[in-house]
Amino acid sequence: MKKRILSLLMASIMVLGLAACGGKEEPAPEATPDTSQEQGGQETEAPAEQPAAAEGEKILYSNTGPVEFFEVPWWNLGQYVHSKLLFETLIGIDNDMNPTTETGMAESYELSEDGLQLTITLRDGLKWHDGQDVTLDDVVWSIEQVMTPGAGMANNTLKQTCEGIEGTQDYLDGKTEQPAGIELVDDKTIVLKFATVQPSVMLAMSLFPILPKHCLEGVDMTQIQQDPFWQSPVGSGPFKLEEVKIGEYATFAPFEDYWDGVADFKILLNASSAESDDKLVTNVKAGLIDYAYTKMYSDVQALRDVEGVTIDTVPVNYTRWFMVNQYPKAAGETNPLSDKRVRQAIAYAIDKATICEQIFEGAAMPGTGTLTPTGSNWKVEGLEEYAYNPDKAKELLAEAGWDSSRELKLAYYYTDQQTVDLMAIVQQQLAQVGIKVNPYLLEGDVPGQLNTAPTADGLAGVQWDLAYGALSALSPLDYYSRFAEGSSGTWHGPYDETLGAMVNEMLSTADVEKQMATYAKIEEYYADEIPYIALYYQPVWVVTSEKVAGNVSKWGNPQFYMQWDIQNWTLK
Amino acid sequence: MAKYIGKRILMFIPMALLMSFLIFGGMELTPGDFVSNMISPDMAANMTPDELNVLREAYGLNDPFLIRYVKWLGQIFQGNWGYSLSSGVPVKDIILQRLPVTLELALTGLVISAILGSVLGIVSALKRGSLLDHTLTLAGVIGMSIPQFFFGMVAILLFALNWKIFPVGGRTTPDMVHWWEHLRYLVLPALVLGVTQTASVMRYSRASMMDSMHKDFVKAARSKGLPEWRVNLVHGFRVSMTPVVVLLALRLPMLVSSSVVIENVFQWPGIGVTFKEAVSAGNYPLVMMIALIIVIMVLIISLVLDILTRVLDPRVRLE
Amino acid sequence: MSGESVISVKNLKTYFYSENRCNKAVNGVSFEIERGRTLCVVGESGCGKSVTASSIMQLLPKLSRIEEGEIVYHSETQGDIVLSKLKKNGKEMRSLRGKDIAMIFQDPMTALNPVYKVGWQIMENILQHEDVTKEEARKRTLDLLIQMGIPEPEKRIDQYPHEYSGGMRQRAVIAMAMSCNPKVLLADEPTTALDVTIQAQIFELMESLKKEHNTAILLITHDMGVVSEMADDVIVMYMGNVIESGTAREVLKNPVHPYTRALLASIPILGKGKEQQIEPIRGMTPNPHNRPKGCQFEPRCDFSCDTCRESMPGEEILEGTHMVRCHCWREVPRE
Amino acid sequence: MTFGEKRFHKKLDKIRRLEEEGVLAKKKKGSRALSKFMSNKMAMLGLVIFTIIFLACIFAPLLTSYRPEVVDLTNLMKPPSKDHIFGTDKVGRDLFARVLYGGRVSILVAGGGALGGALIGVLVGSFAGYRGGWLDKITMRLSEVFMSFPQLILVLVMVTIMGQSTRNIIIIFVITGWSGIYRQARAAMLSIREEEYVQALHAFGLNDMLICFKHMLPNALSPIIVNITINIAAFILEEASLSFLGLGVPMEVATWGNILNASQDMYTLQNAWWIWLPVGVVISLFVMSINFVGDGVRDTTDSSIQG
Repeated sequence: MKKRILSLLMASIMVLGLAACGGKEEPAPEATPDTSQEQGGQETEAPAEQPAAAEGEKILYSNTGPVEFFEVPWWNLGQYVHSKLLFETLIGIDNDMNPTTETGMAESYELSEDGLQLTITLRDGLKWHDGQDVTLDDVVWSIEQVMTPGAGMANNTLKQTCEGIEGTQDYLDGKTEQPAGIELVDDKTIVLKFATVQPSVMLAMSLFPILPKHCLEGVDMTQIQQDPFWQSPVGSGPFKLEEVKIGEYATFAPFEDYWDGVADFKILLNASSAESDDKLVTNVKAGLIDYAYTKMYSDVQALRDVEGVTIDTVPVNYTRWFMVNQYPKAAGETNPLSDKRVRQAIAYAIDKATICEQIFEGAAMPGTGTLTPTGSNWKVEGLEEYAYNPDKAKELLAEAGWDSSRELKLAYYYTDQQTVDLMAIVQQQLAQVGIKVNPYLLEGDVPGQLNTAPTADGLAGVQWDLAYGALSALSPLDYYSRFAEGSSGTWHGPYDETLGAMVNEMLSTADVEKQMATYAKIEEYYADEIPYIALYYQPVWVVTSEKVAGNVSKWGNPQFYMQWDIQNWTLK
Repeated sequence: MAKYIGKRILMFIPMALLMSFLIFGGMELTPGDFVSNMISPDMAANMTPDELNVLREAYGLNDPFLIRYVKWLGQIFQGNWGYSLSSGVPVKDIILQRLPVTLELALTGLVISAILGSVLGIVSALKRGSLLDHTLTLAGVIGMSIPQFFFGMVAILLFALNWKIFPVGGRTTPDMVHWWEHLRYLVLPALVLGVTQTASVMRYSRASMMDSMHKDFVKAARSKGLPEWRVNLVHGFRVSMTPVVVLLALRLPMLVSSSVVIENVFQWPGIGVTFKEAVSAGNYPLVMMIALIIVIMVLIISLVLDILTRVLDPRVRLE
Repeated sequence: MSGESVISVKNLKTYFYSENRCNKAVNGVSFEIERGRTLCVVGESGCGKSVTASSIMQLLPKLSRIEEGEIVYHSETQGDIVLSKLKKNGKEMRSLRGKDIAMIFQDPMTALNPVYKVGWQIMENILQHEDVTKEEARKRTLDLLIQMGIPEPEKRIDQYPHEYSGGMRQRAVIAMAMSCNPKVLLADEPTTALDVTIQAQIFELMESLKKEHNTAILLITHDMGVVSEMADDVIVMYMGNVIESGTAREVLKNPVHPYTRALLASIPILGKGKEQQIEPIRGMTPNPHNRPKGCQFEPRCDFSCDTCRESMPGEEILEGTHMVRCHCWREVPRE
Repeated sequence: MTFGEKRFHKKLDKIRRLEEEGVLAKKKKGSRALSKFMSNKMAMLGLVIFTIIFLACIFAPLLTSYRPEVVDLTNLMKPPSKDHIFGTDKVGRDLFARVLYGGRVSILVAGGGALGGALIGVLVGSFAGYRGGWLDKITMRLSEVFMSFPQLILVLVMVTIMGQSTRNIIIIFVITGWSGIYRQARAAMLSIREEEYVQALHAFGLNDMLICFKHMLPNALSPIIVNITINIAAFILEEASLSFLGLGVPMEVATWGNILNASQDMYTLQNAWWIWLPVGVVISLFVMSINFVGDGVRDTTDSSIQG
């Protein structure tokens, strides 16, 4: 019998040892992980597990490689690394999201005083990777594709701007060969005339990658993503596709005819989704990633102390918020959430500062009254911050006659662990001020459940009371454009005349100064009314290894095209 | 024997059909569809429902369930396995590219668990009651009790990150010239998959080995003066092999299931991961074909193993 | 006991240790097996007759061992070999098994390996002990099958055990045993599983082999009819001891020990009609783990006295080789 | 004489000496199966561990004053200390409470699934096995369909159909788990049907249902119990893998799978061992104990394997 117990001990020690020493080997740090902690011995020398590059040939590793296809770059304007390598935008864009002529196809551009006419002159010598010349035909063809209705794979701002060109409707009805508003002055210059003022015309045109007409001509826009072209696309960017194994990796070679310098290294992208790459940490530690960006703060925690890895925080227009459904659920009943005091109480009841402090260790900025992220020059300072103040919340609720037995349904659709933890925190903090909230995961047709329009007799189309979501805005205008008259975005509350009027006024001019002035007025009104409650503004983090560090001092928003001129990087 | 195989293969068809209908019905009942999954909710925040409908129309998601099923079935018989809704790549290409990768992992796991399991089973059966026997049995039970993905992640942590013996994941890198270079990537996932299966094969082969050791013909063999290894292996094990092979046939579907988890942990570009993505994305042509292929693959391999048991055991052969 | 002895067993004690208990299966047994003669070992099941045979061949299960006593094999070529001292599965012991000493088992259904051809299993024995070519071995196997009276040997040699009938399968087992002309054949109840007509053929076959090859046969049975027909010498065993032994005529004609007499009395004799009196032996064999102190048969013996309860009777020679182990055999009334 | 042989002989000498002193004779004998199970130390150990964990989960409120879902932002990721025995997770919840309350859900899901599956499996299996005919053929084909289909993939499709909730997971486990026990029950029934005493019951004119369930089933019980234990163990592990794939019980409900899943990233694995090690050990111990109990039950009935 003694033997059986002996063997029990031996076997379990063997297996548990295997499982435990993984954790034990790194000395467990004190509670708050931000104190420096001494890293396990093996990792000190450079990550040895570098797949052997051919002798002498330098390779830059990154992620967002194609999982099933190369995504049409008109949808997420530059979110994938390969979009930024393969394609080039009509007008260049710098790291502050302003148009520039240092990059992009346009040698020069000029917007008329009234913002209705845009003249663009292309650089000469622009070539496609397959050797063909880039011509204005490609530009016109690309604009025409984005205009077509049902072009599912086109970003909304880009689509609205192109649809704003004169004669669009006639062209779509087949009356004209080409929209009247597009005029070819000579083989290098094009003039775009707009029927109505497009507020973010410059932003749209500087995030508008041009596609090769000769490869994609005649494709049905609704099925464009299914075209074989997207298995190995041809572009005019600084790198061209060398070899691709869909779902595993894709390698890019420098494009020798590129007008702005030729790189002396190749690039390898591991296949991963652009939204969240759960293998990022493992691959960085194994030396399989030299450049990548992440929105997950857990990745940052894991990588902060890895030898030779630098992490840069990049403020972006990304706001996580609670959408509030103000429509009544049953006939004859008014929805308490339509009373702004209840919304304000909710804002006061959530301890946004501690959440950002504890969960994100100060990397996320607590939400204020308005949607614009702190740090953006469009944000108006000094407005109501809605800092954590449970007593004020209780006061407001009492004033509004809030019935504490009522249970609010809080919908969320992110499935990462951080979201679930956040829901638990919010549920508990709201409970402390007497608001019962039941968070549940949205499944199946999520867009449908989030944005159903109210029924004819004014009842709520959506089931939830609060919905945790986010808006990654191209430009700050996008935050408030949804409140404009008849805009397709507002379904969660009745149209607000004062707010709607201000927004329309802002959108009616392309002059940035005028837009910012109206924007400030909107912010003031919004801070009091808070139809949607801003929870926190989340930056994006760029992770770079020793090989790449120092090439770029200031990063643009990596989710869009930016001025990183990767072809001129020098790898260590 | 040929008649028997013929009968079994004929039996596949109704089962495969029943299976495909079950899954097609299942996909149909899933709330939401491909289009709603394709567009991320953040993006859809400012899209009108009718824009979504235009897309649904384009993908043919609006025609009734039965018509889509018949249309899909019709395509299959013409050899056109349909196109993945998301990437437009023919489903046949995706499967032909990804299935061998999963088979490579699953079959290596099967071989490891079969060989390791039977050898350890024989050793612990012969040394019944010894310290080795108890340790092996316990290690077997412990091996069966640890969740696979947990085992896999610890394996990555130890062998790939801390001791740098094996790569962290993935299967091929561009600088691979010969086919065998990627085997280094196969070791860890196959080992993790194999070890968890080995435990049950070992327990089963130990029981069936002990059972055959009690039989008279083993005593008769020993009475012929044969050396101990010949008595145990040629006579003892040879007879106990048949039930072990039957067990392997039964455990095969389990192996495919666990390879879905292992592929997820080790970034192994197999059909399991693709299937999971396709199911949650509602990409029904891809889901249908992968499910069908997996079922047919499992049926074929269990038929092969079934025939193997007949070859192994003459008593059954005449039936 | 006129022939020349092949195997002599002296005071053999074999104990079993399964389930952490010690069971004295064979508790001091001595006898001789002689060339050309059949020694019958008879007794109820559990008296240790099979254990004795296994001890000779060293085929005992793992949790058992030969405690005391000696088994000596008088080989014509290598002189006397003490079998009980040899390493259980050692090279020397294995060279004797199947070549000099062969064994056949009770149930023909399980004695042959179901997954190999019968011919192959017989050839395995030949190839193990003699370096002959495969064809040689196959030819000898064919001769053996013919010698055993198995019809169509060409077809039969390549068939599997489940394609043989019970009787034929036992013939195949005997063929396997006799394949190397063993000096001694240990047969552990070879015919119990067969029906009577087949039994007669098997015994006739064993007789002819004995005549032809002068093989010594140790025949284990619990059927006194078989003893009267086949035996040259007899030993009667009860609870691990030999309680009476001698030539067949001495023991059968003049049984002395009450147990032997009771065994002989409990056989229905052909032709004696329905009313013949058969008295079964009262009681049951005692549990091997708690044995009675004195003579093991005492609880069931009608003539037992105090000394039987006290001490184990010693061996007494009556006349010639007729031995009995009983205190009060004299009180047993002779017919 | 090698070391092994010396030890072997020493052991036998000891037993012989004890036997001769009559010490061993005195042991009394309870019911054979029960004593066999008791003598199997591993099975007893398994039973003890199983009961400890099971009772700890049931009486969780007595063992810990913490609630599993209470968030406490002041101490996140604290290693085990005297007031937090298993430490706290990323959001400050007490892990010891989560493991206990999580155990309730996991055991409920796995146990419910296995027992539900067993119920259906035994009912259908025994009746089909006993009655035979077309009923037997259909159920056999159906079970073959379920058996030949990789379980996890079937579960994947059904979870996306029915959505993720504890009740759905149990239903799914029942639907995918019944075929194993169905075959076991059917095989047992087929062999028992040939027994003489069943023919005798026919002769007495008892109706089929009575014979099948009252008389035949008890004999087939032990292989079924063994199969149930295997299923419970398998479902606990499957619940963990499902939550790893993000399809298990919804995240906010504390279950063993969800707790383990929370430590999926390398940072936790390397630095916050107390988040995954205790729950990993508890899961393994629980599953191991069930397997041991299953072995113990199987050994008591399977006569061929002696002590």
